[in-house]
Amino acid sequence: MRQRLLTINKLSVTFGGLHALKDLDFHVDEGEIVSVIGPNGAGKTTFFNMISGMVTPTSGDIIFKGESLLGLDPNQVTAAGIARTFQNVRLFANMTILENVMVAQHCRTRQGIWGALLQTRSFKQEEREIREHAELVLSFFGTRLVGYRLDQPAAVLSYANRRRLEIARAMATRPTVILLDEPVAGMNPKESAALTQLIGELRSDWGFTIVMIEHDMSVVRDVSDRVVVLDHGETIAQGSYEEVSTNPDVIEAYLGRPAKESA
Amino acid sequence: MPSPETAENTKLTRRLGVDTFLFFMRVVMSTFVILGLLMFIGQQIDPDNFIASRINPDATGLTAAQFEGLVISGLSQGAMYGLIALGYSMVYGVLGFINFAHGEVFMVGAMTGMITSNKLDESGAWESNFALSLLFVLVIAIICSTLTAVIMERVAYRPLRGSPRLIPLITSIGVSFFIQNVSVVLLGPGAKSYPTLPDWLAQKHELFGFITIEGTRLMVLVVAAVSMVALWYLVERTKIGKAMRAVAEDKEIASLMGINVNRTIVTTFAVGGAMAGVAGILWGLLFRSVVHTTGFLPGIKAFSAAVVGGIGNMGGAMAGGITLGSAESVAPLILLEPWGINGVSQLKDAVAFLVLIFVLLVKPTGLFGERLSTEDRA
Amino acid sequence: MSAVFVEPHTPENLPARRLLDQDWRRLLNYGVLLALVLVFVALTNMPVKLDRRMLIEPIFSMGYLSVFWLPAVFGLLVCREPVLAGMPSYAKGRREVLAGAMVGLIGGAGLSVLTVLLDNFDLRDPLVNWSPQLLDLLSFGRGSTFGFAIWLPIGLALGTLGGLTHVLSTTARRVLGWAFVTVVAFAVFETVIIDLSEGFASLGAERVVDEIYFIRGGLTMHGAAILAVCGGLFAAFGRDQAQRAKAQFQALEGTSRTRANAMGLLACGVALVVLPLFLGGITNELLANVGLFVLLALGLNIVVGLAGILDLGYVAFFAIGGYTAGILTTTNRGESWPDWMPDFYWGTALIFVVILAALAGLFIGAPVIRMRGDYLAIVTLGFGEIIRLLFLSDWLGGYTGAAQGVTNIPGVQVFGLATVKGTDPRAVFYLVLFFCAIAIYVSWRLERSRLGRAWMAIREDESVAEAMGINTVNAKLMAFVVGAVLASFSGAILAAKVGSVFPNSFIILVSIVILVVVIVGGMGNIVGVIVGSVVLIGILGGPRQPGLLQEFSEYKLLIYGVLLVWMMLKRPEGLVPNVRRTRELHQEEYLQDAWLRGEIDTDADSHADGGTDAEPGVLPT
Amino acid sequence: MGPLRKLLLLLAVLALFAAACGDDDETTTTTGDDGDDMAETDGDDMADGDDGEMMDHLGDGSLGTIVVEPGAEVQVRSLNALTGDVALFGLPIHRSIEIAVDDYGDIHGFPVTSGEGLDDLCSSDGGQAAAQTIVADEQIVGVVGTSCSGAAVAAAPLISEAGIVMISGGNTSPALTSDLAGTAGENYNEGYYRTAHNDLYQGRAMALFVFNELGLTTAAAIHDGDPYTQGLAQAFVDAYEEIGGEITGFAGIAKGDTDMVPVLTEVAAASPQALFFPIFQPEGNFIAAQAPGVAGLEDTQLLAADGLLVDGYLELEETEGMYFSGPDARFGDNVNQSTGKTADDVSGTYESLYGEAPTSPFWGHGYDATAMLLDAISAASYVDGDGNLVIDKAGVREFLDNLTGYNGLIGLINCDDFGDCGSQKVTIVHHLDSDDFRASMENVVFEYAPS
Repeated sequence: MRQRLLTINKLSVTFGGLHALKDLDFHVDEGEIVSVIGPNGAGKTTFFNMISGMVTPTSGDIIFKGESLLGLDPNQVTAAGIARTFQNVRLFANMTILENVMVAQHCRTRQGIWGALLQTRSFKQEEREIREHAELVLSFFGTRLVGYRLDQPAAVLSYANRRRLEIARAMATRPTVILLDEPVAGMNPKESAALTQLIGELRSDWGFTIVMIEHDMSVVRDVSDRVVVLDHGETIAQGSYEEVSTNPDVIEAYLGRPAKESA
Repeated sequence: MPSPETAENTKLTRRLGVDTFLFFMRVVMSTFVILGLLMFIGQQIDPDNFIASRINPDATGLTAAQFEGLVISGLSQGAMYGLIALGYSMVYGVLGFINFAHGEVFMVGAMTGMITSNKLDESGAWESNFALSLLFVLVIAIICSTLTAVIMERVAYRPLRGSPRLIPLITSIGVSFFIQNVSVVLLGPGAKSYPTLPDWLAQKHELFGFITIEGTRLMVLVVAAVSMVALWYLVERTKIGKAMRAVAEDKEIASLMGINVNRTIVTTFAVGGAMAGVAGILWGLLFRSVVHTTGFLPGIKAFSAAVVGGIGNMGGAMAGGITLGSAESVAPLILLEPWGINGVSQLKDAVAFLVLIFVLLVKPTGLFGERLSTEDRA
Repeated sequence: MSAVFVEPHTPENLPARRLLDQDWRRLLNYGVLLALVLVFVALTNMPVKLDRRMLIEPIFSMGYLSVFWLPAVFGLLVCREPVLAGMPSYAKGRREVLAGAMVGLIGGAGLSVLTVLLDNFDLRDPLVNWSPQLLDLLSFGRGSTFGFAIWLPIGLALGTLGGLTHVLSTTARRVLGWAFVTVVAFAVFETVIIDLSEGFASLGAERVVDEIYFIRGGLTMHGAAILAVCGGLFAAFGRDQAQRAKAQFQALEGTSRTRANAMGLLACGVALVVLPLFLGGITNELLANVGLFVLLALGLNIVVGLAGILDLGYVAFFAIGGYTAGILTTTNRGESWPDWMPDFYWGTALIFVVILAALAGLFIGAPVIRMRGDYLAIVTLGFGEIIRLLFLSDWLGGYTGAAQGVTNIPGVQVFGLATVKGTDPRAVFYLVLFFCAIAIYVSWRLERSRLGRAWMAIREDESVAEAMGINTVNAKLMAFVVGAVLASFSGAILAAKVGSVFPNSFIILVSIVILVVVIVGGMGNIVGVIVGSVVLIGILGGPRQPGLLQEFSEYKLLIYGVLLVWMMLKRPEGLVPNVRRTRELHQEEYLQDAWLRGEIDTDADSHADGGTDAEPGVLPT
Repeated sequence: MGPLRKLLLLLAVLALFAAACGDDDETTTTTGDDGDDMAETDGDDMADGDDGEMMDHLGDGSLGTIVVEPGAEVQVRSLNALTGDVALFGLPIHRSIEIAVDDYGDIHGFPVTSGEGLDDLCSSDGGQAAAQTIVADEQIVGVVGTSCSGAAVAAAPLISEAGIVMISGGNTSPALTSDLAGTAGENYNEGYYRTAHNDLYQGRAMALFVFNELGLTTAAAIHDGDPYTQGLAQAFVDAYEEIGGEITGFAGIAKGDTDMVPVLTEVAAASPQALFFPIFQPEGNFIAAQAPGVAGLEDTQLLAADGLLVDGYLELEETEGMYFSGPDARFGDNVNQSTGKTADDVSGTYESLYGEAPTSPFWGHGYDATAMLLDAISAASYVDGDGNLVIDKAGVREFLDNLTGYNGLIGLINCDDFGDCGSQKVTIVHHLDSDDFRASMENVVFEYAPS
């Protein structure tokens, strides 16, 4: 029996009267890969924003490792071990690729002004570690993001590589749980297949637990242990991919709606 | 990968030191205000009560007449802040940046008013036919300040649309500098005064039996109210107003809806400029003196007023102006002096800024709430 | 305006256009604009004011220069077209010359009209400079009709000159440009050069100077000629070598590059340490003032340039530094201070200065840190004003001396050996130099540290930075504190240098001038900031410090304003751009250039470099 | 910014050049340039001047001499606030200096020039920097300025150290000279003189007038945070309390304030009989205009000082009935003994040259200061054998130290031991008619001339 990592009870949020999420219950176990799917405006991204502390819920609770995350700033949530990526890629476009990943380790490092000014041994040591870890993380994506690319601004990267870099940035925060917001959006089948593979390894080799919003059903089918379907801010079904995909409510929810959300 | 810190051994702290500090600040400021107020009331009841005799020995309460004078001057000052603030507020609402140079637009209005009125005075028209010449002066001033605002937008701000947020702000600081110093090098650094006003304007009048108020201050209040209403009508009831609000909400969509965004923005600047022009003339009539720096501090305070009232919000701007104006004229005497602070009037500007800070600490969106497009709220 | 990164080496592969194939509209616009600018300059009284200042005795004064340079520049600009990398462009020819001439003519007409108006109308009531002297100057003392007649040909000639520069070969253009600039520079910087020459008397520098300069004011004719030749020669030959050296330096890689850098730094350091010995009072004073602003600007650069917080109340920390140092060290202190309070040494006082500044940074920073960018600007500005008003107020007068300020500040005792104070600018300069070195080191180290990266991330996208685990509040507060401390150093030195502190040295204007310095120099770039201070404070002068061009003191702020707007519109990255900022400000151009260099990785590219088997991750093996 | 780049490069080249050829003969040059060294060397060639035929002149050469070669000009400088909000105070002084130099003509056949006007920026750091540029030029004999006391505090030590003199037409702070009781102020320096009167005179004059002549026993004062106005207001308050009056309020405004009702209400609380506000325009206008409207000040007597004794202010109706303290403003027919010009001539020239009336009454002080300086120079200089004009720095000071009974535009000038030369007479005028304010300027109701 795997240990319960993240539990969400009766979570609701309303923006000016309209319910973005209504009494949402949700949980993730250690080492699980859970996919959250649902038609446009089902509140998936709001759901992520709430977990990562960018939006504060109107009611309900978020328990992470037995501690409530309510009232924490996003950076504290990240420090607690929940990293995320963004649906519309948001890199530090003018910082180099290496810097993008180095800066993400901020909450895991401690050196302050004095270390930097006096160039203490511990400071140099830490800088080295940060760099090594960054390169390690980047090399996870093969040769795409390393080598001569390290010192290029993130702006020059292709769309697919930006998504990869975002994932790398999330990994670099040394999280327990990674929230992936449409990781393969805008990738061609080949690339998404490759990425699906990598998502699998994020769990197997790196031991991350993963919650993922995705529209690409093949990806969802391939990696997820469990699928949760949201519609109008409510869970309408959950279970294995097969169960969910045959669930009438889900089909109803998707019926006549475009299966792909425009990023 | 060896690492000192991992998710496991990270301590979670709910409250940052900063928040505690800010909470503390709010409490201190509020208590300071409340106590000051109480002590002031105490002074009014008995100038040498036991507290006053300790804290502020030379305490002498204010007479009703003095208090009334303070309030009226505060209101009229505030009304002018409000008029200028409207310009800031509109531009901020539409473009999402502080047009720092708006204060100078106001100064241009006052300057041109000064020049025209003096010319009229030489020709004798000022005395023989005051009303007409005042109208003339007003028109000239409005035209000039409107032009200034529009040219400003065209030359300095339009090319910068869509550039990083701070860029246009910094540019506007430069523009403000430029206009100020153009006035210095062309018109000289000295203070220039308006011609004397006819008595019915200069003298005090009895109103409803119990208020005595100078004609000029009364005029300021009336004009402010009128132009406020006019503006409200323009923005809420006319097509161009609709366009403005649409552009303020979302430029792309607005342009998709067939609204000429550029023209709308220009109009916004123009209207703001006109308001500033009116304020400039009122200023000239009220204080009868104008310098190249006339625009700077009032401009900044007017922006503060816009923020205090909730930026992008017309009513808020005027209300904020009134609040700030009355605060800076009344607060020093009724809040600071009871604390035994001497020479409080020197701290007038400080008070104005403290009001701004206090409001932003307590209600970050201003007293009456912001009205901004989504990307500006971010 | 594109291609900021790759030199546009474009083949002039299109023939020159026909003579009358002009863009008449643009031509007219430029002409009218020129006319307006000329009239404006004339009415600012610049020509009259600067006429006293001879550049070349007896023919050419700075007053005329202030008018003459405009038509030439406009004549040059009117045919300037953006050269796009790789795009074909027209060859330049008679057409451009004609255009320049026309523009110049229209511009000249503006002044002709002005002279006539000056003669016949009296607008002196609003326009204070509507004076007979101006008329006299514009008509070369020969009456308005002559003035009217003469300005048309002058404008024409100058405009043509501007247009001609298009036709000249690059070398010729460069040679002439350099000859001109050299002459003007030597004429303008007369004071400092004479000052220098005394330092190098032993090398006969004084003899040289006596040769090229008139007794006082302006170059001699032959002096000008000599300089022009030197400048031209340098441009023709020396400059190529310089550039070749530069190219070589840039070609260097890795360690050798860093070694070269180190050498360069060392050379500069030595130069800075040795130079003051040879400089006279004026130059040292000037450099000391520049140094003070370098300190301030470096501090603000951390706040604005790195962390992206627009702090308009920065002068507050300058004031706090100055007053703390002043009050602690002065020998006649405000009466409200307890008698047992000792007169500190400056060094000891500095400790308190730093502590107080840091606290002030926290105190001012905390409330504003979460505010939106422009609210923050206005509120910090408010704080700056509040601090000044408190120092000025009679309420605290017993402590701060109110309007009378703090006087009789002894200066800096160096181990009881000597006392550094204003009467010895050289010593002050060394003091400033020392602290500048510290400031440079600090900004350099912090930029390349965990904190520096956090600041950059915040500047890029605050909410993402926060989501990536950066405690933005603390990081920004840190920026505030570091900036505050650097500014307070500057204040403390000012107190010791001037020997007195007055509230009116700490007006809002100072904050804004520092901002201009940072921006003109190049935000987020140490070298840029230093260059900015040297150029602006050294040449134009600061709000309370005269610069080299004392004649310009009345126009200083005007020029600052123009400069600020112009930089923002034309070159927001500053004189010495910081690569990163530039990318931010010209992103698409940057990408375009990267694309030209084939560095953009398209998805195809991403397949190429990471071919399937090259990736352990993709195929299970 | 192309040119800027080039200028930069040029500077850089210069710097490197200096560094490069600096190292080899460092030792020989280090004692190259310093005011004092030059002074000594000059002292020597003055000695050989002695061998040649030598006219009698003041000075023992102890501070060295300045040699002006034939064809060159005698250099003096004007150092006043030319920009900023006090420009309207400094500009008149600066301009009157230029007029005075033109009027004065040659010294022993040598023309005089005041060069480019230097700007003290009305601040200590500005004054210091300007002073540096002055002392760096060994040809400069004397300075007329500064207009702001704050600037003088920092400038005077430098000037004094260089052995030359500075005569201010605008400083009034007692700290710069003495407390008039024989003890030097903390910022007094040798070689500092001023034609402007000491604040203490004026403060006392006004106090006496209000208390004795007008018989008002309660008074309030308002200043605008400028060192000058604050100092003067303070002087008035001290003197007034000393002679037994009661001060009911001492308030300040901020420069740029327009709405004076709050500050007026502040002082009105105890409804004083007299209100003294020695400030400048435009703030002065607002107080005069708004005071009558404030409850408690309806019948308070308004008093101001020389800062407001200007046409632009007197022509305002609301200023009628006010009293103004200041230097004896009956300049009109006063003649400057050195140039022979009357005040009217000078102000006439002024207006024709600069297109506006002087914005402060200190133009007279600037004019006299210049004339005195030039007199001192001619008294302390002689033409030596080879036709050079030799000026003895010590002589210049000697002349000014012993200057008595000098007729200037501002009246009779005597210098005391601490450089206070300001015509010892402070007058108070009563302003009656804004249409004929010239008359008001002459309408003296009280004179204060100690000793």
